[in-house]
Amino acid sequence: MAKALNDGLRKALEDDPKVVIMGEDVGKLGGVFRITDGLQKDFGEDRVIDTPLAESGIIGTAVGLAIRGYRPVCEIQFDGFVFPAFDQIVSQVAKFHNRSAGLVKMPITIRIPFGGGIGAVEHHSESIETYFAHTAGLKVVSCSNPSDAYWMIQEAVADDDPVIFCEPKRLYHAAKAEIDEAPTPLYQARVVRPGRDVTVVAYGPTVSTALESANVAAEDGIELEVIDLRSMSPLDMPTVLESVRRTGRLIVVHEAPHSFGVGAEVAARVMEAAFYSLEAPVLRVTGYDTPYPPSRLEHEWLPNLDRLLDTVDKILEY
Amino acid sequence: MAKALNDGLRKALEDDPKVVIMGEDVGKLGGVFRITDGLQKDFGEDRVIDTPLAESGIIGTAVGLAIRGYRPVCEIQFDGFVFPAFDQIVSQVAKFHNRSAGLVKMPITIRIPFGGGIGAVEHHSESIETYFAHTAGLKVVSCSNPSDAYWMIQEAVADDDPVIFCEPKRLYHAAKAEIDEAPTPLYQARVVRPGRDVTVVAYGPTVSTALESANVAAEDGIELEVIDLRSMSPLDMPTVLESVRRTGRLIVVHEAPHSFGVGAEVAARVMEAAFYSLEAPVLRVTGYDTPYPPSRLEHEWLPNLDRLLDTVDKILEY
Amino acid sequence: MVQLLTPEGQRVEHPDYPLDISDDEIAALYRDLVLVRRIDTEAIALQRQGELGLWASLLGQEAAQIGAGRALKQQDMSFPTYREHGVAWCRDVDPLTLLGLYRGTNLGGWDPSSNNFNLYTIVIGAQTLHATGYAMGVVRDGAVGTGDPDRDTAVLAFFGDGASSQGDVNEAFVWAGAGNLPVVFFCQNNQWAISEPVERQSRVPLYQRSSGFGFPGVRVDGNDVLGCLAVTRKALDDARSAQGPTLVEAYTYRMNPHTTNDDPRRYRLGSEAETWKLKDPIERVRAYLTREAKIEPTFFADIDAEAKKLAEHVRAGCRELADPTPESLFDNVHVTMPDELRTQRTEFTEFLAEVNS
Amino acid sequence: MVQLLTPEGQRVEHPDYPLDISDDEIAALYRDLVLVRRIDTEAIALQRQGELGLWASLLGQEAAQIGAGRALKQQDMSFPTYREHGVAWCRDVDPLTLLGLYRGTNLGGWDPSSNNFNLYTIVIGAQTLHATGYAMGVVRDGAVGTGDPDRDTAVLAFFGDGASSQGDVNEAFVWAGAGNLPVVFFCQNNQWAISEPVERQSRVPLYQRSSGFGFPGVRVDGNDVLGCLAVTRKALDDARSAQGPTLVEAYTYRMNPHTTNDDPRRYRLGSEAETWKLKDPIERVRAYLTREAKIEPTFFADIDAEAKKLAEHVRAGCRELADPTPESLFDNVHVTMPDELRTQRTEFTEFLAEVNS
Ligand SMILES: Cc1ncc(C[n+]2csc(CCOP(=O)(O)OP(=O)(O)O)c2C)c(N)n1
Ligand SMILES: Cc1ncc(C[n+]2csc(CCOP(=O)(O)OP(=O)(O)O)c2C)c(N)n1
Ligand SMILES: [Mg+2]
Ligand SMILES: [Mg+2]
Repeated sequence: MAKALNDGLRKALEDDPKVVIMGEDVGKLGGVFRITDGLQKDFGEDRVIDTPLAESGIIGTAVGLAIRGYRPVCEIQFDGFVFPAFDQIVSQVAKFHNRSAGLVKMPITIRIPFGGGIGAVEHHSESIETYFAHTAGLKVVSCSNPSDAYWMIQEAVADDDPVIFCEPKRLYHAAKAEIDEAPTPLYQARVVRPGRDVTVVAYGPTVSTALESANVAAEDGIELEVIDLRSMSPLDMPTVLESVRRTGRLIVVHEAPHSFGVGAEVAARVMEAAFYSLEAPVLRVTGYDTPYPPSRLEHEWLPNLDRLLDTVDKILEY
Repeated sequence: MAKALNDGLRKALEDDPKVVIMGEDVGKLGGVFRITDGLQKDFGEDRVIDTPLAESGIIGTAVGLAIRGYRPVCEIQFDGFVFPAFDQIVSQVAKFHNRSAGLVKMPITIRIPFGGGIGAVEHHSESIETYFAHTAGLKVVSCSNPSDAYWMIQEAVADDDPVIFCEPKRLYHAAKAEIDEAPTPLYQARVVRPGRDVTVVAYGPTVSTALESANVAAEDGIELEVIDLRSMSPLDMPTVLESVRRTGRLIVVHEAPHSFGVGAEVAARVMEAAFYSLEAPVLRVTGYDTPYPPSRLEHEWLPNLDRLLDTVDKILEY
Repeated sequence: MVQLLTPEGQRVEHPDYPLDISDDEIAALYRDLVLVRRIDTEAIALQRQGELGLWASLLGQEAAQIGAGRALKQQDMSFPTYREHGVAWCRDVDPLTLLGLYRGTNLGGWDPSSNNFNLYTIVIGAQTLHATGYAMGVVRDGAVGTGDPDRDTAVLAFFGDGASSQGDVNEAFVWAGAGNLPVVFFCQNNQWAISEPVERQSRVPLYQRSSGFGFPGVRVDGNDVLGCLAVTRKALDDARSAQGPTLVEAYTYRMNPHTTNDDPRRYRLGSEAETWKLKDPIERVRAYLTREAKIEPTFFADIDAEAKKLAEHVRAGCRELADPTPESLFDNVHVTMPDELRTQRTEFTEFLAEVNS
Repeated sequence: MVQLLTPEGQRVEHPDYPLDISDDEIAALYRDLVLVRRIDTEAIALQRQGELGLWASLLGQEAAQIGAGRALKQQDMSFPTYREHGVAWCRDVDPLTLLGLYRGTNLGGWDPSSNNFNLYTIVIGAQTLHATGYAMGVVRDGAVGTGDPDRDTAVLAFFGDGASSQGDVNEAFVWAGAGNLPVVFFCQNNQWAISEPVERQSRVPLYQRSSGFGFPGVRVDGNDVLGCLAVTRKALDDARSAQGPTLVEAYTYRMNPHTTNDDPRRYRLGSEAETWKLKDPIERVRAYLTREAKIEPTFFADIDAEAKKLAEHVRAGCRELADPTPESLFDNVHVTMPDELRTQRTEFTEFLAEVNS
């Protein structure tokens, strides 16, 4: 996925001279995950900018660049370090277009390597998507495979609205995959495995967990339909509802803490729109309501195959 | 309510010499809402501290004071200005106890006047509770009447865990009310009006909207049971569930934007725990998924009597 | 402290800030000062009458704002806080444009690029980073240090003494210093951040803040329009010619309450304002013009008449600023409205129709 | 730049920083330097063997850390980043205590008050505000400026050159300056913030940053343990006696990659490290001791033996750091566990029992 993102960013830089990449260590180093590898060399220091070490500054100056007509792509080095920039994101990036009565655009993409599973120290494994999904004016997406990574990053950069682009860091170096010939629209969910018994909604890093569970469940004759949400805000409810109306059962999977997460919103919307189709309550397989644990425990904390299958059993008992 | 909070804070300062109040303009001015009026005069500049104008600094230094054994009560002047402190709150205040394996306590109370309805300019009417409710390690409460204000602020300050204390600013100068003789436990919801037809869950500023609606609905013979949540995190689900099991219908009301809000979490939990009791989907009456509007439109945007009654009609149609 | 016009209206020279200015030009500045004060007075009255929800008065800070504002060239960009009505004036922004956000009919709603005057920013300090980022854009556009006076562009960022404590402002200094960016930071030290005196923010003069970030700082008499003009002009020139940023501290005083909501009797003595009244930014220019310049005998009366007309424009125009339609709640949240928001709007419109039927 | 011991091991004097130190004391510092380097070497090896997930090496920064750490009095409090293993050593923190967070068995988990050494802080700059707040507490406790050497307390906050750009660090300067707080900011300018040279953060030396906040800054040779000791001691003395804060910039070099994850060949020349090797913090003390001091003939060998033992302690102890139990996931989130979290724990335990059965 790292390569796909790198290719996608390169394409974005080529396609529009107003695109600039900025962040800590994105230049010479190519980012701590090498997502911007080689881009400064090829596009110059003016377009791929090593910034001072201050996240509010990165986003705040991106806002100014956007006012001047640029299209900044900001890298936040790790999920846990987006918080110093929180104010600039929720009070400026998210609201500027609205404040200006539509006269100013904020075509800013904020790339955030997110989620756990890489054995890291504190603050390097956070799931930050819900904070932004709850913020009006922002769009929040996540890619779960190289092809989406390649296309979605380009679509996000080309979008005239600000996009929080959550990259599942533990998949950066996952096996290569084919790149689709054409992109799927950015804010559209995708059924990645059809099934008739239970709908499983996932995004980013948990899509692979869901698919894996579907394989195992299939051995027991249980067919999970796996949906890759791709966009957490806006939510592509038609795709989710179409599925749930068939299966009558829905499980939402995410790494973010259980409470007040994406799972709750999907559950609430599904209940509202498909109340009589539901044969069981929507269940959630998520991180717990605790800080992200020390890495030796992270695999207990993260949604995993066993927990998901266990929940499948539970939901089928209704 | 302003007076009740002031009395409660005074009591907290008297009860524990380690309590210090800090924030912008909290001293000589007594805060822009006069919540700390007279406290600096009576307790001195060492205990009621006018800080420099920087919210991250306020919370960051409070963390240090807590490490030194103090019990800081921080005032954030308006909801929209908590975001510069977001990093210190979610990465330090919320996590420090956990990081230290329980060896350090963070008995910090962060008071935030929140919500709309006062005709203010941008950033002065935000609903910020969900961001904190989604953050493990924090507790989030809101008072809806003077008696609760008086007791809850004292309970929050006395709590050894960090508490985000959301004060419904538009009720600051609402009619006086009796102060109860004894406090209700801080994290307990309260049925503020019993009813058999529909449960309405509200907190902070929307409790009065819910009660008002209940009065009007009662004229049509519809009995709403109104629950004041009081604590958004943790959620007192037993109280909510007991009610919903009787009424079969639940509406959640809050000012915060619709999506990914407290309503979604309550809905998801109720569905999970009382699936077969629900005769209708949980419905939400909330702010819209837009930035808080210019004040001339705020009463269209905010949950109000009409919208709530309309939703009552809807939920009874199921 | 740089001063080119004393409170008594004496022109003085400063070796670093020679100012070649005609009496006509000074008279024009006088007109600016009077007119923006009048806008301010009118807005306060409108707030009292309930036409505005709030107003942040510039009283006492006219010279700082006009001096800075008149130093700008057409192509320069400016980033105000919520108090720079005088700068707006210099940028040819109709005062009515500023009223919407204080009336609550919009959140600003003007186009920053029309007059190179950014939207008012309420979150303290945030705009200094926007200005800095904008300056990065200027550099990338090759609009700095070319020597072409119509092309080289500077950015002027306003902030207050209280704002100097915010992380964002200091990060803006970091960026500007390390990047040698064409941005001038203009701090109106009006001595107060609501109820807190500037001593709560710093024990040394604020203009000194920049040196540790690698660029110069200068304190100017913020009630001296000539001083403010000269100092800002020099700083903007430096910026445009790729000499990097400057911090200007305009030493002034907030004569009025923080906003119309505030009650300064709770925290400061009235005598303080009395003292500062002696340094009034307008009186000194009037004294100078009266004594030293050849002005038309009707000059002052003409300006008063103009001010009166302006006041009428503000009064009448303000009352005409219409409330937005309820449906507009959903406008301009995004460039492309997501379906889910469209659904909310539909439900809302249906609900309105129902309620109103 | 203050320097009291040259790279060649020559004692030099500095008028502002007289240092009355015996050769025994210098020998003790040498021992510290050698032992903390050994801890570091060992930790890197443990990371390679998979026993640690990550390590942030202090190589090259031993003198800065030992000099600063040894300037602390018992009652002083210290706030490290994630790299101050040398300071931990001076505070009598068992090196094994530091390993948990790098091994992933805990998030730190020590008690800051046991050794007056705060938990490691990973969010860049955040700890400088904690230190400042702690200093506010010290003042409120009346533990400053009393003249009682066992009571007066200072706070020492560590941060890096990169961190100097963070809003939080500058806000800490605001608070400390305006409040005249007993806190010393100790910046290890190791020239790099991961791949970014210090020039990306500032075009002027970092020690100058404090002047605009109203307190002094001083640059010291960060590879000179005597210089670091003297400068920090003086700064801490000032703090304890209510003279307010100081910024110390220890000019040094990060000899190793940023962490064990980093690959510096991508962004800096190996020759840079070669040059800095000539300024090695340990070699110069060894040279001094060898040439000038009356040390036991077995002195160096004894320390090497001690280092070897320490290394064994670290190696063996690290391997014994047990994984936490799964149930502990729910511990210490709150002082009082809410029911809803208790329910999550119960479900989790039941699930575990099921899976393991
Ligand atoms: C981040 C933030 N915190 C708090 C406020 C509330 N507030 C509005 S104006 C003000 C004081 C600003 O003082 P100063 O920077 O000196 O500007 P002045 O109002 O004096 O022009 C405060 C605290 C705010 N708008 N933004
Ligand atoms: C707020 C924040 N942003 C980014 C990071 C990632 N990060 C970790 S260390 C580091 C560089 C720090 O440089 P410096 O302050 O010079 O300290 P050094 O590592 O050189 O000791 C960065 C960017 C972080 N930990 N916290
Ligand atoms: Mg001010
Ligand atoms: Mg460094």
